[in-house]
Amino acid sequence: MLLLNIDAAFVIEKVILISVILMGSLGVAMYATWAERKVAAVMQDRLGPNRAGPFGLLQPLADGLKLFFKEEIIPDRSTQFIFILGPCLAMLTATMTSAVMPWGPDFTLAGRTISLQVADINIGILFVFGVVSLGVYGVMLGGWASNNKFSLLSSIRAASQAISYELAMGISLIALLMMTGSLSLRDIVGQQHGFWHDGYFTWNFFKQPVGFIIFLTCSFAELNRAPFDLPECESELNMGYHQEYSSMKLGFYLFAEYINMFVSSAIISTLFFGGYNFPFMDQVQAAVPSGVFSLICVGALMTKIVAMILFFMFVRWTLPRFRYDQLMKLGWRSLIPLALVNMLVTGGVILFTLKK
Amino acid sequence: MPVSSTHYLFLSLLLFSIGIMGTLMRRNAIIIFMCIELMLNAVNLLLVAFSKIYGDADAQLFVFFIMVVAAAEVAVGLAVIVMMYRKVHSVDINILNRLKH
Amino acid sequence: MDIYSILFWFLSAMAVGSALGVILSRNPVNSVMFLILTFFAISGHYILMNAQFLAVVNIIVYAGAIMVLFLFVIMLMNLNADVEPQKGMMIQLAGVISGGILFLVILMGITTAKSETIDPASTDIGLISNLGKVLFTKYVLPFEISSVLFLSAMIGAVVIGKKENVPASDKTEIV
Amino acid sequence: MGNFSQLVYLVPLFPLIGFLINGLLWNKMPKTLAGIIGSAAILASFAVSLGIFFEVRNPSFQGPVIVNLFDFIQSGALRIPLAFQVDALSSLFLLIITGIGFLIHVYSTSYMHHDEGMVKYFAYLNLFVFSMLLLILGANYLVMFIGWEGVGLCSYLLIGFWFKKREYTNAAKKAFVMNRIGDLGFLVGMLLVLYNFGTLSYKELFTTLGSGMSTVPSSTITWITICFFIGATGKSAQIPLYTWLPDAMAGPTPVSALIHAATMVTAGIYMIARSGVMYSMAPLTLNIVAVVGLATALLAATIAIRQYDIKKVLAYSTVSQLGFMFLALGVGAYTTAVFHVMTHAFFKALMFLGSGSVIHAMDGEQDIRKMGGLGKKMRITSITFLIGCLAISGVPMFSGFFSKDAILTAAFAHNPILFALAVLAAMMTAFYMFRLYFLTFTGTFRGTHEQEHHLHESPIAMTAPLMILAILSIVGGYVGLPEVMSEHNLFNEYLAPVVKNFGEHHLSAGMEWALMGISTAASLTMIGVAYTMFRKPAFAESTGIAKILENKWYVDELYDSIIVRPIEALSGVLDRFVEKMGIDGIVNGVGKSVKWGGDRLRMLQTGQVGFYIFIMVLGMVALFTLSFFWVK
Repeated sequence: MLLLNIDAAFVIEKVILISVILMGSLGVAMYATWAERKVAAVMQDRLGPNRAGPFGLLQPLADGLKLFFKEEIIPDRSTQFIFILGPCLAMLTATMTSAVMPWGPDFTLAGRTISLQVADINIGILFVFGVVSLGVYGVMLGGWASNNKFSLLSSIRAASQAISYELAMGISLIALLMMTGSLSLRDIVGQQHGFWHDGYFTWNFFKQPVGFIIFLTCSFAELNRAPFDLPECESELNMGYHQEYSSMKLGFYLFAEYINMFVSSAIISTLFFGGYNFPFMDQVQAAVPSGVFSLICVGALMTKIVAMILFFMFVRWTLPRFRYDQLMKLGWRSLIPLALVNMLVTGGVILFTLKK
Repeated sequence: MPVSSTHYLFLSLLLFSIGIMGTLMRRNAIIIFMCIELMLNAVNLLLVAFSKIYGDADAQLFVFFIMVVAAAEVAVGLAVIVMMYRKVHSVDINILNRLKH
Repeated sequence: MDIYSILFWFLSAMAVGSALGVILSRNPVNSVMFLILTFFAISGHYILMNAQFLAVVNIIVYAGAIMVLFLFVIMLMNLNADVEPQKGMMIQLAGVISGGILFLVILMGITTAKSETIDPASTDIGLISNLGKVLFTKYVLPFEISSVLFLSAMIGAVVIGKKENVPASDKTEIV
Repeated sequence: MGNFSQLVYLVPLFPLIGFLINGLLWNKMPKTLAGIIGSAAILASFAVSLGIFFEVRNPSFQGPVIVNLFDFIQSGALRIPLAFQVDALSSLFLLIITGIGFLIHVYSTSYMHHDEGMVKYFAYLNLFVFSMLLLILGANYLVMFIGWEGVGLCSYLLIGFWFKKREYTNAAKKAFVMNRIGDLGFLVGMLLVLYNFGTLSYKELFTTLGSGMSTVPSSTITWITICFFIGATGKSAQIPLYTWLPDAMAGPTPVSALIHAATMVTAGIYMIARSGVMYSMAPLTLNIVAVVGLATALLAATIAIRQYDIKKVLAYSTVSQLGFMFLALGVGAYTTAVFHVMTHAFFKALMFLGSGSVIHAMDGEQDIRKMGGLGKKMRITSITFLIGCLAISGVPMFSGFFSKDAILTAAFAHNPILFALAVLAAMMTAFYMFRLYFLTFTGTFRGTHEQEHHLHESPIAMTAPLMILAILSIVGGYVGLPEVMSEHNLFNEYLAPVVKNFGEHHLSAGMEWALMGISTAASLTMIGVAYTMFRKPAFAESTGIAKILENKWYVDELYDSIIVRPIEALSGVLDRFVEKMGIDGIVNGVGKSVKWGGDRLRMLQTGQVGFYIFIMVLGMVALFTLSFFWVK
């Protein structure tokens, strides 16, 4: 059956995949809130949420319900449309990134090769980058539309912070891309097949340690997470850009942050830690059917993602917050030069050793 | 009716004309600036369309360079506008007529 | 009516509609939003013509950087519909008419142009590897020059934007 | 003897140094020191000139020595060096210029001592001598031209030295303009030479001409010589360009002496003598030169008869004597002309310095009607002046006799009519010179009582040059004794390697003696007439021909009415109609129309950016419309 020259089965397959990824993202985000509170509690020697369900596992649901049923307050002198658009954009951009992520290897089902990637475009990483660069709109517009000084300051901070750190992020990525020679995430993951090949680690983390550190640092800034959470630092700006938000719109912002964290972790895992690859995967692939193998791979990726998320949380509850000028100095005067040097060194190494 | 070069010509002309109208109708310097970006994009669109039709990558690189120049232009242009705003507390081009004197 | 045509008409309508939104909305922030939408539509056209690289660069550069700057500036100045200056009816009409005349005149010119059908089949000229090869061989000098242009623009923006020694009472510092 | 001719560049160098020192330090230099520096510079030049003279005089001296300093112009094949030529002619002129120049300098130290511009004066004087030396020494016409122009400039500076008086500056301007007219002739002649012969060097040019190899037609040579002659009439004050010289009396008297005796006016003679080879090939030009010279001699002599200004009389006598020299040149007696230049330099310098002494004593008074009887108070001046008068009048045994007689003889040989007219001029010379002498130095004093009281003999610095010059005026002629008196004419022999007289006619000895007798008798007669007429002078209002003479034949007025007035009228018309209405109208009109248009166009510059964009869009529409609908 063809609809407008498109294979209907293809459409169905993608729709299912998108739904699963979306639900997965939301679920992970929900439980990331729980995890965060738990981690914070552990690190502060507290118990954390423990009333709703065992270990407080139902706490996110309870929070969600509470947010849904809260009264919606839209400030009188705000720009209403944009006020609503803000959290929507935040949510949209947060979820869009996952479209190009390869969640697992292809597997065959009923004679069809099914890809665990929504779209394999050959500029995958640029797409991610583009969407990330749009992420700032949610914060900016929301903050501005609130017609509140603190919100406005917060959104301007967020915007300049995002733009500043995007540069270093992009440059560090260029070094990585020089190694891989492809922008397609699928290719990048494919190159990191297994863990050990031809006498060296296959994962990019070992090839680009400096790039990884820069990318990680920039991710913190892009996510507005501690120690770079200046746009929402309570001591200076009350609640930051979502000061005027309430109910589910506030929920969207909070959710978007956790989804972003999830996606960032996924990207870092994919780019630097081999994605769904894991050691001895060839042997495993030989042993199990392709569907099971794909699930195992997805599991490996999820493990890495969870580890990254936990790392984000540890950092948040460990390090103090930067001052704004320190943040800018770090971005412009340390990270960008460092990334440039890294890029030059990488280029030199490629030119003089690897390509001979 | 298959999509042809005429369609893209028409579309980009329309976008270009809208940009022109915008520059003529508005007094806000920033909006005018945005309309100029719109016109640039209309031209870019046409270049890409012809690149597709004639299978030539040069046009796409031209678009790339236009984007570079536009970015540089915006950086300087906005800096100028911000400075003007600091001086006269307005971005109304009707007030910015000091060129006359 | 194939999918290509449908997408073409949809994106065109989106582009024109949001372009009109840019020039008609009273609120500068709305204008910015509409312009971003226009850029998305244009990027959609690029993807339609398989110019993937340009599509995403368009998003990154225009939507991700340039428009953020615009928004940033507008927020800094706290412009909104209330303070938006309006031209008189007659001038607006004159603008529309002259723009329209330009449109018609050029339209007259292009109606005689030879119409080339666009082949929906994908080509690979817009792919990044292809463009990269051309860019770093044939256009390597313009590329380097444009980087110098960027640098000078950056320095220029910094110099222009540097604060002069204004009286303390006159300072409008927001960040 | 040292090899002085190689040091010839020192000769003009010393005056140049003197000029630079005095000229650059004009406001710091004490007057006395300036005089010493100026005089010493010339004295040094004179010493070197003497060395050169004796070297050249030595029979072992071979041909002209050319000293190349550097290339002045180098353009393609054309190469004109700044070179000096040392030969008999130039070494002789060197002696005259530096010798008499030195005496005049010494004289000036005393004469100008009360003038506040004395340092400047000496600077100019040195520059004058420097230019003249350059003119003389140049090995090609270009260097000569540089000196030629330099002399013109210096004469302007010195004639207008007392520039606070308007008529003096006018006189300076007149001298300058007249000289410029002549210079144009010289310049054209020079360019003709360059065009036809491809060189300006004397040596190359005269070698080419002398070998008879040149293909240049004789008419061209005639034109060249005429052009050069026009230059000479300007510099040497011949008809029609002589009127500047009497006016040049405006300058300090030693300057007049320098101009009239040693420098400047002799330049034209020198130039024609130098180009003698070329003139010999152009008989037509020689005839013109002779006629012009004779006419000048007669005209100036008639004017001098009725002048009352002591310096004017001397000035016209100079013009007249120059006419004699040109007559000599015209009849081809080049060496005779140079001989007369030399003797004339002695006695004319003597008389000018003498008149300066008189003016000094009379406290600036120059009118001989207010003098008289000065001989008793100023013995040295009186005697020396008398010697000068005798010399110029051609009284035997004085230098002027020999040179003038040589000219008359040559003229007679050429054409007896020339001789007759020349004798007439010589008679008038004797008459007006003794008129001057008697009116000034004999009889009773006619001036004011104050002046009479003030009368005194001049200081030694002024009288010493007078005495030296007086001696020279007497003995100077014996170097060129005519062949009837001596076996060798030393002077002609000395100059023979450079200048050869053209078309010499050998007269019989008896004829020569007869001619001498005629001219001597004529001169003595006129002295007698002058004595009877001016022993007891009476100054009545002139009438008839006397009035015309007193007014110098109204030549200045004639020039004024046939040249100056029409030009002034024409330029008036041009000024009023072409300049004011035409050119100014166009220029101002352009400005006004631009301003008017700008006023209208300024309306477009509203300063409204939006409006600019609007206009731009309309322009685009127009352009597109044009390209679509008309340009197919």
